Amino acid sequence: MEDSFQHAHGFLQTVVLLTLFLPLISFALSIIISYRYAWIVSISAPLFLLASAVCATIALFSQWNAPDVLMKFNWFTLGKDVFSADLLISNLVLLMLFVVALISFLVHLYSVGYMAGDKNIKRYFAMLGFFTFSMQGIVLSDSLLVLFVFWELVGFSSYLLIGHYSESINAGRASKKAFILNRIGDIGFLVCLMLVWSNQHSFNIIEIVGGEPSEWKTYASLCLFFGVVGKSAQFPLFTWLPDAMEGPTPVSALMHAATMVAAGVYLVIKVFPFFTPVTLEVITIIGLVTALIGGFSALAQFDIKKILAYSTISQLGLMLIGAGASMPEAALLHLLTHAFFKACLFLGAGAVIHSLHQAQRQAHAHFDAQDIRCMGGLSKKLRWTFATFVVSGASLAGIPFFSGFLSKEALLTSVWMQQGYFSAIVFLGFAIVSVLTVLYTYRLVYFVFLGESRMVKELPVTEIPLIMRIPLTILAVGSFWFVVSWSPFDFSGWLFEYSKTRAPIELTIGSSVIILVTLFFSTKIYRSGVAHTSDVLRNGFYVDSFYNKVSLYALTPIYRATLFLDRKVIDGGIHFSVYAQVTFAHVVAWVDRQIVDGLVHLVAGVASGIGSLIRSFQGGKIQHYVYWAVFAIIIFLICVLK
Amino acid sequence: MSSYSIILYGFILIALISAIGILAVNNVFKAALFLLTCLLSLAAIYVLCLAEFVAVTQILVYAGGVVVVIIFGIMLTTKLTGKPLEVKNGNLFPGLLAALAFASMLVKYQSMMATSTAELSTMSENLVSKTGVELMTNYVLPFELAGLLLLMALIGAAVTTRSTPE
Amino acid sequence: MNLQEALHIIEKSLSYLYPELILTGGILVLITISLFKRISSIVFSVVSISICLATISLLVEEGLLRASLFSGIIVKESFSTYLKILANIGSLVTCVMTLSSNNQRMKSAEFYALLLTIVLGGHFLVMSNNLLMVFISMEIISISSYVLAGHANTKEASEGSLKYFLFGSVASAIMLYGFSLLYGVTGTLDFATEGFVKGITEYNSPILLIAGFMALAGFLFKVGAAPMHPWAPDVYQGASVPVVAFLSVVPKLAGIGILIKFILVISAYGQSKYDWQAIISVVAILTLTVGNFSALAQRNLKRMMAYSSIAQTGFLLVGIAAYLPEGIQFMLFYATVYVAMNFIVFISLQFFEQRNIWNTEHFAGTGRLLLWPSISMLIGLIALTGLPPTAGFTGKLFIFSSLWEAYHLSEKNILLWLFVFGLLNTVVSLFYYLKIPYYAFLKEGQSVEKGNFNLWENLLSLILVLVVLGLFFAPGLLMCWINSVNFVL
Amino acid sequence: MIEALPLHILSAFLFATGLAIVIIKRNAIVVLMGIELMLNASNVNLIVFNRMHPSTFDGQMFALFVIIVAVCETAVGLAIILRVYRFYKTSVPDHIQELKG
Repeated sequence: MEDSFQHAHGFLQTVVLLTLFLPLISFALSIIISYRYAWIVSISAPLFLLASAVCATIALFSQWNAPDVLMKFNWFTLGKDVFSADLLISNLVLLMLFVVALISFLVHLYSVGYMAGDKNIKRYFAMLGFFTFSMQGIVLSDSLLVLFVFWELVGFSSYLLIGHYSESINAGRASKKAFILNRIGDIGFLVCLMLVWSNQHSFNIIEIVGGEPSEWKTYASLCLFFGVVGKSAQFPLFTWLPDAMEGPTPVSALMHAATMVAAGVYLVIKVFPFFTPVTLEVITIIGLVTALIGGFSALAQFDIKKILAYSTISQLGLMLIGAGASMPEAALLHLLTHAFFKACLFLGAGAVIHSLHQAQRQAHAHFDAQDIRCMGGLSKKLRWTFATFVVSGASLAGIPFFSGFLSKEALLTSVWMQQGYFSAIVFLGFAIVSVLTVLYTYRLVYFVFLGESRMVKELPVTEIPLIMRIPLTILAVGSFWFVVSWSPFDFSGWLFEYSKTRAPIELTIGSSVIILVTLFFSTKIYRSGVAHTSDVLRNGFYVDSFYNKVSLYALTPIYRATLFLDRKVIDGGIHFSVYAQVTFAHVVAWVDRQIVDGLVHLVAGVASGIGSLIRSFQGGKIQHYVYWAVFAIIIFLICVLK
Repeated sequence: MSSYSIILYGFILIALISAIGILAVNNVFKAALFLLTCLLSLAAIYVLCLAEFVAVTQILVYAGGVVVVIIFGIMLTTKLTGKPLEVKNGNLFPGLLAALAFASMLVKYQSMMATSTAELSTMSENLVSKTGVELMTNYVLPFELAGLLLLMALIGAAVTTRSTPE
Repeated sequence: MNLQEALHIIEKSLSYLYPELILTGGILVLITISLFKRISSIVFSVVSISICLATISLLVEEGLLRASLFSGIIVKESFSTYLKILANIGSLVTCVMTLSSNNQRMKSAEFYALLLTIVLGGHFLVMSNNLLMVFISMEIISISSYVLAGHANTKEASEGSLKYFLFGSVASAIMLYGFSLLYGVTGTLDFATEGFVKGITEYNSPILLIAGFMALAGFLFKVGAAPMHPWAPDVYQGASVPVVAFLSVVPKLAGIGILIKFILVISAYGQSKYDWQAIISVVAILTLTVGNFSALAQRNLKRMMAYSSIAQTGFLLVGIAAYLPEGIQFMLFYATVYVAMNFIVFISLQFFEQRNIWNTEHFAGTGRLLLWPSISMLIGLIALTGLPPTAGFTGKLFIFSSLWEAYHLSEKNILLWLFVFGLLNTVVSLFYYLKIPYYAFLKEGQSVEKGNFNLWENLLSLILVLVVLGLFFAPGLLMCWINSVNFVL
Repeated sequence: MIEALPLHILSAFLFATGLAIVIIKRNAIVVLMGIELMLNASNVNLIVFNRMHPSTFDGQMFALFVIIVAVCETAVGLAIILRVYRFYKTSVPDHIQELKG
């Protein structure tokens, strides 16, 4: 087994280890420095991360398409069993290593501007460094046990970062929720570890992925996938991600869009041969359900970050569909492109919020700086941000000539090539999600940057500082098609050449047409929507009136059919479909709130119920203690004696 | 039925009645006296079972020591309020239920044990001197530990009751 | 056997008992000191020197395989030696903790004498191979513990010690009755002899089950396992922190040591027709559930730690329930980690209690002002929860993997249930353990004065934290030693 | 010669009565008496069983040590009861219930 792997030579080992440990050094330095010199951290941390990113780049170019390398480290020995902490270096790992290092560096850079003046900046950069270290640990480690350790560390640093604004009650609640839901998923991971160990007596991925599918593998991989569900915010454990938006925006960009939530998908790709057909079907179903829920929910949100959060959930679901359709390469491709454009979108959103906050402070105005209903027309004031936002948004929407188009193409191809009714349904669902993506992306862009200025009209909004613009620009450039391949319509470019799959020409044309048509209609919907409700805008009740108007149309179709036989029919049809979608989105949100959250409450309630039942025996009277104990013995005896 | 058996049954009966007496009476002093009777009749039963040394210890330690200490304790904890020495009963039902469950279970299965070895074998000899030798040879470690236990119990009791100004 | 031979045996046996003799000497010196002078520095040095000497003499003879002393009523082997070393370390840490206590009674010579007596009793308890020795050493531990629990001389402490005493006396009376029945069945008190095992396998009557259960009640009382646990919360809440820390470690470890032996013997090394493995599994499930679920609603920290210690007993019992040699070794590993993490929490607990912080709500904002104590508490609690990167995680992983192996070997459903309940309870424990760090680090609270540990506490908690973290990254260091420990009766 | 059965019944009943006293009686000192009864029940057992296995003195020895332990328990127990009495002015175990939950 081991002979097929080349052993690491000194140079590669040094570079990879540097990539891994430089963020940890940054963390240590940020901890050590005293509060008085906290400003040093905001210089040193990005520098360390830059070094780490450079190392990752060197590793990527020196080892790209070379045979896989295994770096062996023995952790400890228990009797005969050797627990190793091996690091595996393959194309997949190198690519991910590079993406994490680069985006983490850019987020660090951005944070220097965004977090300037925060009193806990030391802790912030420390945890950011620590998070990057743990994430790179997940990327590199070849042992499931070590991977689990880093998995937990990632969850822990996320817990601390979500709760960064410690004065906010919501932040505390959100961080707790994220942590607990992740832990629930981790039970699955733990059980998988036990199953793997008892069946294979090894935790090394390269040793366990081989072999025929068997029953225990189905169970183990289902358990593992349950862990992924927790970390990658899939149905039914996705509710923590929208709440996690209470954290600082750069954190959301790094963790809750580009890297941490992608760790689950990455794990699926990494141990892909381990999954059995049954598990793959489950993965597809869960991915599809999540993608639909996320897409619909994104339509009904008004918080700029929550829209992006639900969009992330939806995109992660799409990645899992690709993995479930036996094409992990497609999932990886989407993971990479998504990392770039979603990070860019989040940082752009952060830029909007940041400049609005600044402006509010100057003008002493008070409104929710994250509510898109308050914005509008910002494109003239924040030109640079607008440009990057549109580029990355176009990539998210999957418009041709952008990277998102290509990666979605790859995912679609993977579903297309499957046979049977099941995959037809999946394909249909995928198409719906793609349409939804265009809709909510356009809605977001329109509400924030286009249209007329609402609350921000009078505000002296100014462009963000240069240090924040640099990361935005780099990420926006990374959202174009040439990141994936040289041809804007063929995803089998330089990143994807190890796969011989190509998209059918009809698929490419069909999807481009659908997306462009949807884009066209969405410009119609929102433009007309705003026109219809321009009188209501003053009251700030845009949605309610919009619903009223549309439902009036929907409830009197005959009246409308006789009266508007011209193009208003089309208009009405679109309105109707929008109405249905919005209703559905609300139903989904309700299910999310009542059923999933209710489930968490139910579990907590049952636990405290059992607790108080048991504690009722503990009434403080010693003689009661004695007789309860004696009764317990008697009951035990009667049970055993029969 | 020999006179030996009659004496044994007599003492068993006394022990049982006085044990139930402790449960039944409401006066603490009477309860203490019942305990004394019970322990003394047990000592007599030990003699009949050829365990003279244990019997003597029982009389000396229990009748002479423990019961007296208990009576002192009663006096100390009732003197201050001057209330009558009445004891009330609580948890009557669970207490009796637990006791009955244990008694029935033990009597049922222990009697099976007794019938399996129908008669007690006689001991050839039982000299007190032999007991002493055993204590100082085979049982010397428990014996010494018991000495330590007594010492620590005395110190503990002294520490516990010593009043420190708070 | 004539008198000459008997005396020879005694003389030879005594030469193996240096650690115990040193401890006894320490007790006597302390009692003598308490008669004349009350200089705390002398008292403290006597205690620490005698514990250190005893530990050193234990370490010196660590390689000893097995020695049967006093015609077989106690046996020295590496398993008991390991537990004895743990108990010694626990008592040493307790002594250092008392240094920073602000209750003068915690520094008196009698207090330390009682402490040493419990350690001595623990030594003999884990060595015992005889029911009489088990009873006597258990009573030494119990009676001294009753006194210690009330030693702070407050209202709560005296209530706790009364409850401890009444419950403990009933438990030991029940256990004694079980012993008498076992003696009747087998005709011998030496439970490692063939005659005892033969008696158990041949005597085919439910009376064995009753006897075993009644005896088990006493052991379960000692380790604080359900259903004999109700004393623990009240006693822990009342007693002062060093005493609680001590009681939750030393008597518990000694009780676990003898419980393993007893379970092995009562099931006649697995040949008994009664399934004692299932019984101990049920006890473990019950203990885990009671401990964790009751801890959920606690707001007093000492009381919460009492339930936590009940729950931790449950995890130790899981190692016993696995019924495998590895299970016992992993249990030893977990016990070691338990000692370290428990003391980390209690050291910071004492610090906080001296600043009138003993409720979860009081912890709001302490993370900023009392930084280091809060961090050390955080690490201790994370370890108790069983999260990486602490050895608590490694220990739980080891214990549950041995249980899983046992399930595969025996295919008993009850082991699977125990497994499921164990994992479930790990999740439940998260809710109450992390409540305190949550308040300390994420909430702003009332103003407390800035502060830090004193030198001793700092040193001690640093060492313990290093142990807990170090054993995660290199558990091999300890497992090497534990692998050489073999369990023989 | 004597039969073992009545002695077994005696010990079982003494144990049960002791347990009943411990649970029922509302006075700590009487509870202590109940504990003494329980200990004595096992003593009866030990001595009777010693007659069944007459080759050693094990049972009798055990009984002796039980008596010693009972003395220690009584001494410490009474001391604790006296102190609780000083704080609570009562020796009814049920009234001493500040710690609970």
